[in-house]
Amino acid sequence: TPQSSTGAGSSDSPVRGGTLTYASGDAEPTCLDPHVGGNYPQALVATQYLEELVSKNTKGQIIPWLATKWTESKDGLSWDFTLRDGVKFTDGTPLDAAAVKANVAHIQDPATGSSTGYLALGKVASTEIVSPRVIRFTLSQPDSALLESLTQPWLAIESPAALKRSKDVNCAHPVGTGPFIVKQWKKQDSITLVRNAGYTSPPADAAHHGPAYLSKIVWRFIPDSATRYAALKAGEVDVIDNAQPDTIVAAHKTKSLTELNAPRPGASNRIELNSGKAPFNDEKVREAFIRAADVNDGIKTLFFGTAKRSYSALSSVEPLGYSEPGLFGYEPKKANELLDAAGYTTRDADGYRTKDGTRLTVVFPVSTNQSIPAEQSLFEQIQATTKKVGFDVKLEPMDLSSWYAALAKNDYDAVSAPYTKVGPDVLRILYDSASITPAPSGYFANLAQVDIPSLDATLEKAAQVSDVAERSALYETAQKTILEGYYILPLYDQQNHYLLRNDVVGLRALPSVSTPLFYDTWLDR
Amino acid sequence: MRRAASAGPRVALVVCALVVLWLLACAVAPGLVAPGDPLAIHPLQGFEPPSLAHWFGTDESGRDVFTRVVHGAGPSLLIGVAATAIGIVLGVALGTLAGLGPRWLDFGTSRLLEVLFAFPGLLLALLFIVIYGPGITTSTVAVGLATAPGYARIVRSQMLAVRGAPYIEAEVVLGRPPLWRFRRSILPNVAGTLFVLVTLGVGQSIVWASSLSYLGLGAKPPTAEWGAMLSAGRTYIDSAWWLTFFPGLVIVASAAAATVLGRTIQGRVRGS
Amino acid sequence: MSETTSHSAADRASAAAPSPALLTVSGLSVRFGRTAPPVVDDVSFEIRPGECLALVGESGSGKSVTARTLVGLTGGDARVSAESLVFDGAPLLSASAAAWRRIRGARIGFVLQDALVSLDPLRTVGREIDDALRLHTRLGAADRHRRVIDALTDAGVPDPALRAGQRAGQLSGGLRQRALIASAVVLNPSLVIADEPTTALDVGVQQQVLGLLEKLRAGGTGLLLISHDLSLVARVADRVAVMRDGRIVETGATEAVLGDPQQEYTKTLLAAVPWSQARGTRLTVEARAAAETRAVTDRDDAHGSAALEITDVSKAFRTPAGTLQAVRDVSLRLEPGTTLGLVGESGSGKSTTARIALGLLAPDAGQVRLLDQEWAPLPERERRPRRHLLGAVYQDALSSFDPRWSVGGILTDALTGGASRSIRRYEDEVAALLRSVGLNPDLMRRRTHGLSGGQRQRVSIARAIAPGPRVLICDEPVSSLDVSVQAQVLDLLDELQEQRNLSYLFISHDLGVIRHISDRVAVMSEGRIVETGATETVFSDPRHPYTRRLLTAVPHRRDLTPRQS
Amino acid sequence: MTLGPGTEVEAALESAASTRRSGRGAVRWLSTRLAGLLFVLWAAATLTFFAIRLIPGDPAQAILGGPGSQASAAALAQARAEYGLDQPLILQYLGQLGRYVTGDFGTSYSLHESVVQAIGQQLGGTLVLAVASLAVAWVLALAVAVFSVRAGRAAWAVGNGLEIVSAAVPHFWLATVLILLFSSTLGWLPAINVPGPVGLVLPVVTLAVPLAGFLGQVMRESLLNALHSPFVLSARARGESEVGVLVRHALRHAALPAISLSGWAFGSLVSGAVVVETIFARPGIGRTLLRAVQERDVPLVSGIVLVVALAYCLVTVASEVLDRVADPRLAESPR
Ligand SMILES: Nc1ncnc2c1ncn2[C@@H]1O[C@H](COP(=O)(O)OP(=O)(O)OP(=O)(O)O)[C@@H](O)[C@H]1O
Ligand SMILES: Nc1ncnc2c1ncn2[C@@H]1O[C@H](COP(=O)(O)OP(=O)(O)OP(=O)(O)O)[C@@H](O)[C@H]1O
Ligand SMILES: [Mg+2]
Ligand SMILES: [Mg+2]
Repeated sequence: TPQSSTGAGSSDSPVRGGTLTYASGDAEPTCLDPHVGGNYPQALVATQYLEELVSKNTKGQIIPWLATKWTESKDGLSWDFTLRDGVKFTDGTPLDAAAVKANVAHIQDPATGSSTGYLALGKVASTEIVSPRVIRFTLSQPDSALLESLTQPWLAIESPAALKRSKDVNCAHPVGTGPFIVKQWKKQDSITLVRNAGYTSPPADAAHHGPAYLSKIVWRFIPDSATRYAALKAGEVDVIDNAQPDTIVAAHKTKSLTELNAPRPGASNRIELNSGKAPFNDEKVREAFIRAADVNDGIKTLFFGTAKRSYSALSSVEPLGYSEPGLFGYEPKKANELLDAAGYTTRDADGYRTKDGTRLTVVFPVSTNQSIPAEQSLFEQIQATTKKVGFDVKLEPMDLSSWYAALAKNDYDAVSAPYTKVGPDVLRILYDSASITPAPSGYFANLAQVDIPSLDATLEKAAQVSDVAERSALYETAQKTILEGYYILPLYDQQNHYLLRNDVVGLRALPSVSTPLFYDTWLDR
Repeated sequence: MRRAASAGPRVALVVCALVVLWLLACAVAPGLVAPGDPLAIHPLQGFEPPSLAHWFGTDESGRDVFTRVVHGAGPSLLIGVAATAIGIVLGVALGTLAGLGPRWLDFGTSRLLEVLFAFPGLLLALLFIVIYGPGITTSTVAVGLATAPGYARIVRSQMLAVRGAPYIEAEVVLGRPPLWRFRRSILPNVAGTLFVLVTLGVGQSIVWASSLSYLGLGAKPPTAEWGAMLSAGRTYIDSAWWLTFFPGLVIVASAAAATVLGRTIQGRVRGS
Repeated sequence: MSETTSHSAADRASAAAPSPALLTVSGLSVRFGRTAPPVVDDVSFEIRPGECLALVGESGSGKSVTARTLVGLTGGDARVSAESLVFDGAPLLSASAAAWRRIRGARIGFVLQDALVSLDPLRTVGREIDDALRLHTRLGAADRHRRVIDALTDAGVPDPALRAGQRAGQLSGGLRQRALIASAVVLNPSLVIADEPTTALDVGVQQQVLGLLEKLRAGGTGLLLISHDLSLVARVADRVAVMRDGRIVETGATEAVLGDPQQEYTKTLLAAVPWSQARGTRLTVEARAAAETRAVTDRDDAHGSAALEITDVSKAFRTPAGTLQAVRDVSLRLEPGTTLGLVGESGSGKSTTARIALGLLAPDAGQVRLLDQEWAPLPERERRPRRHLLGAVYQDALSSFDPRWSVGGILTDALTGGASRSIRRYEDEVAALLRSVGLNPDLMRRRTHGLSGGQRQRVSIARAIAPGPRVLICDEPVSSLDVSVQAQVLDLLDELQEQRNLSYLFISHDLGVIRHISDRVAVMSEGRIVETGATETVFSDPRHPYTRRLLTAVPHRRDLTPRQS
Repeated sequence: MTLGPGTEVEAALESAASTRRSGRGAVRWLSTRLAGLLFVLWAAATLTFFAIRLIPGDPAQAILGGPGSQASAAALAQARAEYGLDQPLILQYLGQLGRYVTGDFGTSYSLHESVVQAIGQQLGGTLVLAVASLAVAWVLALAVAVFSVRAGRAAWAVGNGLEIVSAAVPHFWLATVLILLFSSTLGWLPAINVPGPVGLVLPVVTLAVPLAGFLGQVMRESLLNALHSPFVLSARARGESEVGVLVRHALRHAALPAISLSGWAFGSLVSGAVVVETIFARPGIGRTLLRAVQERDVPLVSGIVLVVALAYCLVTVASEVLDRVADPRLAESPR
C-alpha cells in the first residue's frame, strides 16, 4: 500500500507557499484539542498543529519526535524521556518537562473529559521532572504499549500556558508545536491553518527541515460524499478523505487524481456478536451466523477491489495481527446443522427459525455516522444471506447518539464499531471482561461482551512483557481465543482512503494512526 | 373565476391517470408487475447498467432496480397515504374545533396553529423522529404531524365558509337542527375539498418522506422504499446513475400525477 | 341636471340629419369557436356624429359582444366577420394591432359594462385616466394632470383633485362609473360606446351619469348606448335597435319602436316592464292571455290577526368602525293574503329586518309575531316546530342551494322536512311541485348550477312553498333577473298568492317592481320606516321627503310613451 | 423540503387572507401583530422546552462531550447541578424563560460556545441563501407564468407541466443532479460553498426551483384572472399595449398572492436549507439544527427554534407590510 504520494511529473525542488484545501467527510470535531474526548476526526486535524513525544516509521519502529531519547527501567515501571532542545510552542512557551507533566495531568483530569488518551495513560501513575529536559513516567504496571500509545495524536503535547485557559477557548484554539497553527474555526464550514514560521521539530522520518512548504491549509467539512468528490474533481478542493469505493476506482482512471490508501491501525472492521445474551450467548448460534454470512462477493462488488477481506481481529497494518480464514468460510449447510443443534429447529411463516416460540432475531443497530454506505449495503447482504438459514436480522440505522444509547441499554445482538489505536493492546480494550461494565455514561468497549478469565490474563500479561517473541505469542493466543470462540466476524481493514489532486506533492499518512501530515506537502502549480 | 385552457390538454390528464393506475397496480399486486424478488441479492452482479435483463439496472447488491421500484410502490405510497391520513385526521379535528366551535375555541386553536406554522415542518419531523427513533412508522407519523397544521387551517376556513354559506342559512329557515346541518351539508361539502387535499397531499408526503430518508431517518433496510433507494443510490451517482435516476423519476412522476389529478378534481369542484 | 333636460328632440334631429355616418356596421357576425352558433349574427347599423343609438335586448342577446367587437377586443378565440366595418371613413376590419391601439381610447371611447370592476383596484383613478393621455399624446406630466382634473370635473366628479389621488375601492359606485367614463372620454373621442352605464347604480346616481352622456352628445360625439332598461333608453336614445339571439329584430327611431312596436319580441319586452302595469295584471303576454285581470280588492282595511307582525324591532352591529344601528324601532304589519312591499336604498336595513323576521338574527329590542304567536325572540328550538309556516326566497337563488344536491333532492328534502332526499319515493309530489311553479318535471335530476336564473328562482320558490307556509319573505327575489324573466317570476308569485292565500313580505329597491306587486308599501331609510301606506297612496302622494326624493329620481312611466315632436 | 401546492400553499394563502380580512388601522394592526409575535415566541419556547425533554438520552452526557465519552458519575452529577438539570421541571422551565427574557440563551453543549454566538455565526449564511432563493424563485415563477399565459395553449401546458414537476422534485435529488451536471461533468459551477456569488448558484437553484413551482402555480392563476378582468379590458380599450397591460396592471395583481405566501415560503426554505446546506457543505442554521438535534444539544435546538420562529414571524409581518404597499386597499378599507 502506497503510504505517500509522489505526484506525477513533479519538478524536483518543492515550491513554497500556496493554499491547500482539504475536505473531510468525517464529522466536524466539537473540540480541536484531542485530549478532550478523543476521536478520529480530532486526530485528523490535530496532526497538523500538534505533535507527539514519539512517532512510528513505516517499518513499525518507534522513532524520535518531540522526545529525542527514551529509556525504560529494568522493571518496566519507569520511563525517562529526553526532550528535544529549542522547541517552542506557537504561543512562545518553551517545550520542557514541566510542559509534558502538565499535559499528562490534563489528560488524566476528569474535568477534561478525555476518553482515548485517558485509557492509553491508564497505567501512568505519576510523572516527575527529572531535569528541564527529562521527564519521568512512573507506571503502576509495566506497559509494553506505552510507546505505541504515545505516538497517537490523542496524547499530543500542548502548550501548558494554553491548557490553563478555559476549556472552550482551548477547544477553539489549541496551541502546539506543529508545522501549522489554528488561525480560525468557522463552525460548520472550515478551519483555517497557517504555517508556523518558527517550526523546528519535524519527526525523524520527515523529508525536510524548517517550516512547512504550504502557507495555508483550509480544512473543510463536506459531509456529503458525492459533493466531496465532485469538488475534488472540479479542483475546488485538493485532498479528500473518506473516498467512496466507486470514486476511488474512478479516480484511478482519472489523470488528475491520485489515491493514498492508509488503513487505520488497531482493530479491523468487524461485526461483534453480543455473547452476553440470547441468541448469541450460545457459541453454536454465533458460529452458525458467521458460517451463514456470505461476505466475500459483497466486498468484491461493493468495494470495487479497494478493500481486502480480513480474517483477523486486528488491522493488517498491525504486525502482530493473526488471521484464520478457515473459521469464516461460507457454509450454510453447517450453519443449518448448528442451528438445529442449538434448538432452533422450527421455522415460522416468514421462514425464520424459532425456538420455544421465539424467533431467531438479531438486532443490529447501525451508526450511519460511522458505517459508510458500502458497509451498510454489506450488512444488508449479510441480512439477506443469513436469512436463508433462518436469521431475522433487524438492521436499525440511527444517529450516533441513539446508537450509543442502544448499546448502553444492551439493546443489540450484533454491532459494528470501529476502534483505532496503535498496537495490539487494542485487544485488551476491546475484549477484556472489565470493559463489559459500562462507565456511568453508559460507554463500554467490549461490545462482544467476551468474558473469559484466561483471555483477560493473557492480554494483561501481553501488555506487560517487553520480550518481542513472548509478546507476539501471547497476542496470537489471545486472538485465537477470540476468533475460535466466534465472537466476531472480521470484514476488512478500517478503510482510510484519501484522494488527492496530482499537483499535491509529498503528502504522506503518519504510520501511527494513518492521519495525513501536510508538513512535507507542496503544490506543484 | 376564469381558468383559461384549464388544466392543459386532456392528454396530460390521461397520462397522469395511467401513471396513477400503474402505481396502484404496483402497490396492490407488485408480483404481477415485476415477478422477481426485490430482496434477492446477487453480490457479483452489482452495479449493472440498465439492460434488457434489468430494465433499470441493478443496485450495489445486485438486486434488480425495476423490481425494487415496483415493490417499493407499496411502502412508498403507504407512507404518502398514511401520512396524509394522519395529517388530515388531525387537521379535520383541529379545523372542526376551530371552525364550528365557540369563538374562544377558535381563537385558541388558531393561535396554536399559528405557532405550529412558525416551526419549520422538517424540525417538527426531526424532533419527532429523534424522540421515537427512525423508521417507516415514525417518519410517516412525523410527516403527518408536520402537515397537520396546514390541513387544519384549510379545514377551518372551509368550515367557516360553509357554515356561513347562504344554503346553510336556508336550511335554518327550513327548520333543520344543527346536527342535521353538520351531517347533511357542512361535512359533505367540506369533504369535497378534503378529497382534493388528499390527492395533492399524498404526492407531497412521498417527497417529504424521501427527504427524511435522505437524512437517514426513513425506512429501514432492506425495505424497497423509493426515498431510501434514492438516498442509498446517491452515493454512487458518479458511477451508477441509474440507482438515483429511476427512484427519483417515480417519486417525481407520482407526486406530479397526484397533483395533476388533484388539481383537475379541484377544478371540477370549484367550477361547479 | 337642468342642462340634461334642456335638449329637445328637435335639437337632436337637426344634429343627426345631414352629417355622414361616423360608424357603419354591416353584416357583422361573431362566433366563438369553430362550430358554435354565432353570438352576433348579421348585425348592421350606423351611427352619425352627435347621434345616440340604443341597443336593447335581453341578457345574452349579444349586446356586449357587439360592443367589444367595435373596438377590436372581442377576445378569446372569437371569429369576427363583416361585410364592412368603417369608422370615420377608415375600414377597421383589416386594421393592424398598432392601428387599433391608435384608435382605442383616442377616437373611440369604451365604457365597460361592469363599472365596479373596470378600474384597476391597485392604481389611482387619476393614473387610469392619465393612461389614455400618456398613450396618445405627447403632453408633459403637468399638462396631463391638468387634463385629468378637467376630465373628472367634466364628468361631474366633485373635488376632482382629491378623487384623482384615490383608488377605485375608495370611491362610491357612482363616482367610479363617472371616473370610468372620464377615462374613456378624456381625449374627446368622436364615438363613445357605453355598455350598461347605469346598471347597479342607485337611482340618484343613474341620473347624474345620464347627464354626463347627454353632455357628450351635445358636443357632437356619437353614442352607442347599450342597456336593457327601456325607460332609460326612451329618455336618451335617438334610435333603438332591438337585439335577440344575436340578431337585430327591430330598429328605428325611439318613438316608433317603443311607442308602436312591430315585433312580438319588442312587445313582450315592453309589457314586461312592471312599472307600466297595474297591480293585478300579468306581466307576461302568455299569462295575461290565460288569467283574467285579477280583481284588486281593497286590502287596505283588512282587520283581524296579522300574518306577520314586527313591533319596535332594533338591531345594531358592532363593526371595527363603531356601532352601526342597522334597524331602529321598525314596526310592520303584514295582513294575511296580501303583499307588503319594503323599499329603500341600499344599506337602509331591509335585509336585516327580513333576517330578524326569519329568526336568523336576534333583535336587540322589540319582537316579532308570526300568525299571532310569539316568534322572535324565542330560542330556535321552540321556533323549529313552526318553521314550516314561514318560507323565504332569496336574491341569489343559486347560493341558497347546497351545491351537491339535485333539484329533486332539494325539493324532496323540503317536502319531507329533511327526512329524505331520495327522489324516487317522492317523484310524483316533486313533479307536481315543479309544475306548480311552471317548471318541467324533467328538471328534477338536474343540478342547480346548470339552470338559468329564472329556473333557479322558480326552484327556490318551489322549495319555499313545499312545506306549506303561510308567509313568504322575499328579499330582492327578482333583482338579478332580466326584465322578461323578472316578469315571469313576478307573475308566478302573484299566481301562488292567489292559489294558496300566501302573505308576502316583499323586499326590493326597484320601485317599479314594488309598485306592481304590493298591496301596501313601507319605505325604509337609514334603518327606520319613514312612510307606510297603501301602494297607490304612497306613490301618488308621498308624504315623507325621502320617499319624494326616491320617486323623483326614477324614470317615469311616461318615458315609455312615444315622444311628441 | 416543501409541501403540497394544494395544501400548505393554500393554508398559507388562507392565513394571509384571514389577516387581510381584519384590515385595520396601521397602528392597531402593528400592535396586534407584535402581540401575536410575542405569543408565538413564548409558545415556541414552551413547546420546544417540553418536546426536548421527551428525547431519550441524558443531557448531562451531551454536555460532557456526547455519548462516546466516559464521563464519571461525579462529573455527570456536577454537570446536572451546574445546568440546573436536577431541579423540578417547572423551575427549569421558568428559569429558562427568565433567561430568555434577559437575552441569555445558554451555552451549546456540542459547540462549546454561547448559543447566541453560534447562531450569530450561522444565521447569515442561511438568510442569504433563503433570500436569494426566494428572489430567484420569484423571478422564475413570474417568468414561467408570463410565458405560459402569453404564449398560447401549448405554452400553457408547458408552463403548467414545468411547475407541477418542479414542485414535485425532492431537494436532495435536484441537488445531486445539478452537482453531477454542472460541477462534476461540465465543471462550470462549484459544488461547495466558495467565496463570492458563484458558490451560491447551485444551492439557490436547488431551493428555488421547487419553490418556483409552487409560487408559479399561484401566480399564473392570478395573472390569468387579472388578464381576464374587466379593468384590463378597459385598459386595452384605452389603447394600452400588451406589454403595458402586463407591466402596468396584471403583474402587480399576479404578485399579490405570491407576496402573501412569502412567510410560508420562508418556512419551507428553512426546512430545505437543512438538506441543501448538508449537501453543498454550506455553514448555516439548517445544518446546525440537524446536528444539534442529533447531538441532543438542548440549548442550541431551542435557540434555533426561537430564531426561526422569530424570523418566520418577521418575514410574515414584512410580507404583510409589502402586501399593504402593493395592495393599498388593505390598509384603508374599513370593510
Ligand atoms: N369570450 C367568450 N367566449 C364564449 N362565449 C362568449 C364570450 N363572450 C360572450 N359569450 C357569449 O356570447 C353571448 C352574448 O353575450 P353578451 O355578453 O354580448 O350578452 P349581453 O347581451 O351583453 O348580455 P347582458 O345583458 O347580460 O350583458 C352569451 O351567450 C355569452 O355566453
Ligand atoms: N352582520 C353584519 N355585521 C355588520 N354590519 C352589518 C351586518 N349585516 C348588515 N350590516 C350593515 O347593516 C346595514 C343594513 O344592511 P342591510 O343588508 O339590511 O341593508 P339592505 O337595505 O338590505 O341593503 P341592500 O339593498 O344593499 O341589500 C348596512 O350598512 C350593512 O353594512
Ligand atoms: Mg352585456
Ligand atoms: Mg339587502
